[in-house]
Amino acid sequence: MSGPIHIRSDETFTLNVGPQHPATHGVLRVKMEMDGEYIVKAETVLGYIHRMHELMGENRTYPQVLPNLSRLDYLGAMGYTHAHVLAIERAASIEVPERAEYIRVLMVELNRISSHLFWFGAFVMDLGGFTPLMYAIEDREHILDLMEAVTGSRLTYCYFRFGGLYNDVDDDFINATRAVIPRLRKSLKKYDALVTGNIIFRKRLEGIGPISAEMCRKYGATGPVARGAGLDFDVRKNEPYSVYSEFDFDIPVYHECDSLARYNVRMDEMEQSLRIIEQALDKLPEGPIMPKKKPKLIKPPKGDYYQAVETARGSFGIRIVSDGTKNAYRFKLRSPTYSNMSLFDEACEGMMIMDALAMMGSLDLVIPEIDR
Amino acid sequence: MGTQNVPSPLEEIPSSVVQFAAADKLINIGRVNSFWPLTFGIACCAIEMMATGCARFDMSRFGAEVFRPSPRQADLMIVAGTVTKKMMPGIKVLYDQMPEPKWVMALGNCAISGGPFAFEGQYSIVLGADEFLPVDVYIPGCPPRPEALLQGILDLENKVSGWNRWKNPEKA
Amino acid sequence: MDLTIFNAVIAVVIAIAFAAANAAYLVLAERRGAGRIQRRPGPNVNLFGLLQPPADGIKLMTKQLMIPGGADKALFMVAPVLAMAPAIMSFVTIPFSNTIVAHSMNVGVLMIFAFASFGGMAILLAGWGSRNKYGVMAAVRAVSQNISYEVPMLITVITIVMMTGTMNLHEIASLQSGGFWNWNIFPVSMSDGFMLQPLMPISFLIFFICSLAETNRAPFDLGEAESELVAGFHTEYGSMGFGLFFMGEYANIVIGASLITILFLGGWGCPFGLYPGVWWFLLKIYLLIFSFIWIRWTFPRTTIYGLLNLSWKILIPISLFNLLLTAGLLKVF
Amino acid sequence: MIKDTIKQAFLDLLPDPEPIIEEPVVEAAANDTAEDGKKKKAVKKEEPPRVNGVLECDHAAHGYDIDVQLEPGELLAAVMILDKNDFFLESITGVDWIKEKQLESVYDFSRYDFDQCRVVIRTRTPRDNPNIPTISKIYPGANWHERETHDFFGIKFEGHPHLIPLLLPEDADFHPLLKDFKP
Repeated sequence: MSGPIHIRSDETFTLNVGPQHPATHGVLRVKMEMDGEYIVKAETVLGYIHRMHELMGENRTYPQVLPNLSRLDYLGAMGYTHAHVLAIERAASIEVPERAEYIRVLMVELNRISSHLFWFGAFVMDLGGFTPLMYAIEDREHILDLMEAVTGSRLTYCYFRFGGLYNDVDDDFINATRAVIPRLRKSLKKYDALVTGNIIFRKRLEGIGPISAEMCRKYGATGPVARGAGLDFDVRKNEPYSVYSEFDFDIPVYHECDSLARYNVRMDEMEQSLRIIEQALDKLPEGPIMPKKKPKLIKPPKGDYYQAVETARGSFGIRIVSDGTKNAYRFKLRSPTYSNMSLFDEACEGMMIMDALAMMGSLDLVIPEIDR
Repeated sequence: MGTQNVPSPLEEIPSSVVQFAAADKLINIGRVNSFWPLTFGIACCAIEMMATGCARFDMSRFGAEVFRPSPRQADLMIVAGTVTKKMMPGIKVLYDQMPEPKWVMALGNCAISGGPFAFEGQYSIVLGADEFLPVDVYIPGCPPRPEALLQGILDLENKVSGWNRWKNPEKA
Repeated sequence: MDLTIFNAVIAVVIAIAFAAANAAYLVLAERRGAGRIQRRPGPNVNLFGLLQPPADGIKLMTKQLMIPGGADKALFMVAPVLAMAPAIMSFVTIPFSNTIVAHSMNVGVLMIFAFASFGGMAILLAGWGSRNKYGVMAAVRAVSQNISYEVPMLITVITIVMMTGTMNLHEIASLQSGGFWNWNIFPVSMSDGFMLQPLMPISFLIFFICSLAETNRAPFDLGEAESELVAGFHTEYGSMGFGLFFMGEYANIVIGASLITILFLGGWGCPFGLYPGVWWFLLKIYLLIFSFIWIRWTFPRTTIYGLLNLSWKILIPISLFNLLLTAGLLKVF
Repeated sequence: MIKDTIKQAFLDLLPDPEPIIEEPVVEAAANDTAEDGKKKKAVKKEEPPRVNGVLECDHAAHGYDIDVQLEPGELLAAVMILDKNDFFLESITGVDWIKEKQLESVYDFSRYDFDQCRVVIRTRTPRDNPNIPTISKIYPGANWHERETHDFFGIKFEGHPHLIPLLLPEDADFHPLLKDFKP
């Protein structure tokens, strides 16, 4: 059900959504020109959490920058650090032991689930349902427990090293992960029954916030936003990195282009991530987690390197322009939500404010990642 | 936790014939049992703040789970994340909009001192929330664990009212 | 004569006390209930959380009173009172049991609806008076919502009035005494002779939905839609002004639950006709309030057009049809 | 293969087509170990800046397939080719080559389908008067990326509809990623 026909009046007023607003999940500001409940024009104002990671990347050595990547997107931090280590390994030609690669995939997928779980709760909270957040965070805590036991932190992991990992996983972790998988499967079914089937929920999302495939292309939207528009784009499949080519998983694609499609994509993705985790646990090879030969000082040769990974929010890219020293000459972060958010201004024109905010929730924003 | 022993303003009131000490104590204990924080997350620490409000850690046990989106109804501002120069005036306005009595918590290293982002060449951030806000409790961590936030709330309760929920096991 | 005035004063005082205590502890019930639903304990440290409402009250009362610059001072001040007062006034005519009723009025139903319409007014004044864009938007929403839901609510009440032939709440409740088969919600009603009322459950459902909407409870809490309009009409209210809105909301919930109980669920009557009394009444209203809380923490919020569509396109036609059929059935039997 | 199509299209576009450098200089360095890189660094410093032309790169070593450098004037035509071939815009950024007194603007393009081909377009402009035509008419998503690049490097995108600071404060008059920036 889309909104009723909107007859424009001449009188508009400006509404500032943010920087402090419950719907923006952080410090994002959208200057909306409103005609009653309708948005005539929206302009996003960024930069309220701009911390200049890119300059830090140039001023510090490559290992020193590693923790920054997890502050970039605190929900799916593992995926972002993964991009950085992959980029450096590509630039400095460091071999990674197979066991380390498998554990990396395992961790990234666990983190993807925890990120999507948090998004799920926050999204339903945007729509006014508060309880699913609690359920989702409780399930998320179980994943965080697993990861904390290995990595040592709950949110901002700095677990990957150039060439390998900081810490090996033990049998306790593997057994605990195997125990958590059925629990999460059960929870996902419960969410389906509790939220996805809810008539109010569906009415609020079906047909709301259409983002077509062409619009995705023009704005460079990736991740679940693109997959909700019928594009089967996933860097893990399109441009396999690490050991993703070894795993059997599907890309969930929905062709409805609306907020519900984006919701469904993420819910299905959690199931696929569970599949990857199961396979990674089965296939986990024995061996070292750090390479035998590794340069003491990371100094990639002169050149320009790009590495894209699929994070929970879409295609994240790191461009490193190296001049052969221990600092990067240019350290560019291509964040997925930056592109995803840039289409919001156009997409929300003519929508009612509550639908626009529902759409904003379906984009899965993490503001520090947009502002960097 | 980094509480400072700043004398509360109530102690500076000159004594009079009528003593309100008992009433003050009661009022303060009432206040500390219902800290309503402002729904105001800036960065990573906000996620831990939400985790603290949610099922496992549950801030509501201490009556502090009523996150109010409007500063008019909030008592406690938890500065959870890096304060940028662009955001600073906004935070100042939010603080000014909160009615007295109000308290500020600096959650996480960024809000304490700029944390990892205070580097050479940084032009964008404010080095800690205490540059422009009177911070009552500092909670270190990057991000702090939910238990740390709970302890911070208990410390703030103690600071405001001098009342302890539990006996300090270390002192006994 | 004097005695009547004295009685009235006592009644009002008791009503205020009852409303305030209810409001305070319903907030606690809501928080504990929400906690239970969300797998967490909720406020439980001070005497099982029983000291939580006094603590909140003390805090709210001792907070600084702020009037935002540019606000309409008079409207800003009067709105919270207007939110609370009608709710308390409504208690005067509600019969808690056969004997406990402050003032049994012939037009009790009408009076409650008259007072209830003040609620929308208070929200409008609050939103308008605080000179806040979110507030104004919320106020407009809340008023359109109140207007839309009063219509089906009143139409549904007419079916009851037609059946019972009275607008006196006390009489309506008395007519349902005996057992649950005499209740108005029950399709086969036998209090004064056999009556087939197959449509009463529908009336009950419509009335229940409308009372949710009238009290601005989720999933119809568009007036204070937290994720869109910050805090809605009370964005600019702090301290006790906000407290009054809060209490008014819960007092309204109690009124709504009482009204449902009296109109449909047999008032103070026991379901099996044994020991009728005030305890049954309280039990019923608290069960209803619990269901309100349950619904609030289960459902997401509707949209404003979804809400208005529900009223004008679904509830009003159904309730009109319902009214027509009920009138026909009354004529036949 | 889309890669060959695009490469041919770019070669046709450039006015004086350079021969494709099959084994680029940077590539050779990539295979060396770090110690060797150190020795070669002294030699490389005197290297002239890259000339315009199409470069086919090893995806495994660099992360992209085609690397084109062209004049700002040819940018729009090149982007139009990519638009026609269903590429999406990944990002736009800049690099400050202070020694050569040039600012480089780097455009990343990629594709949604499985015919994977990442294209990088670079264009250089003098540092004292950096002007590059905007591509936000072709890719509206470039709007934000160009604003960001303007914030950080001061590159002016001619014809951009709304070139005001995006990430920096509204009144910012500094460009932090320039190598001579002092806060």
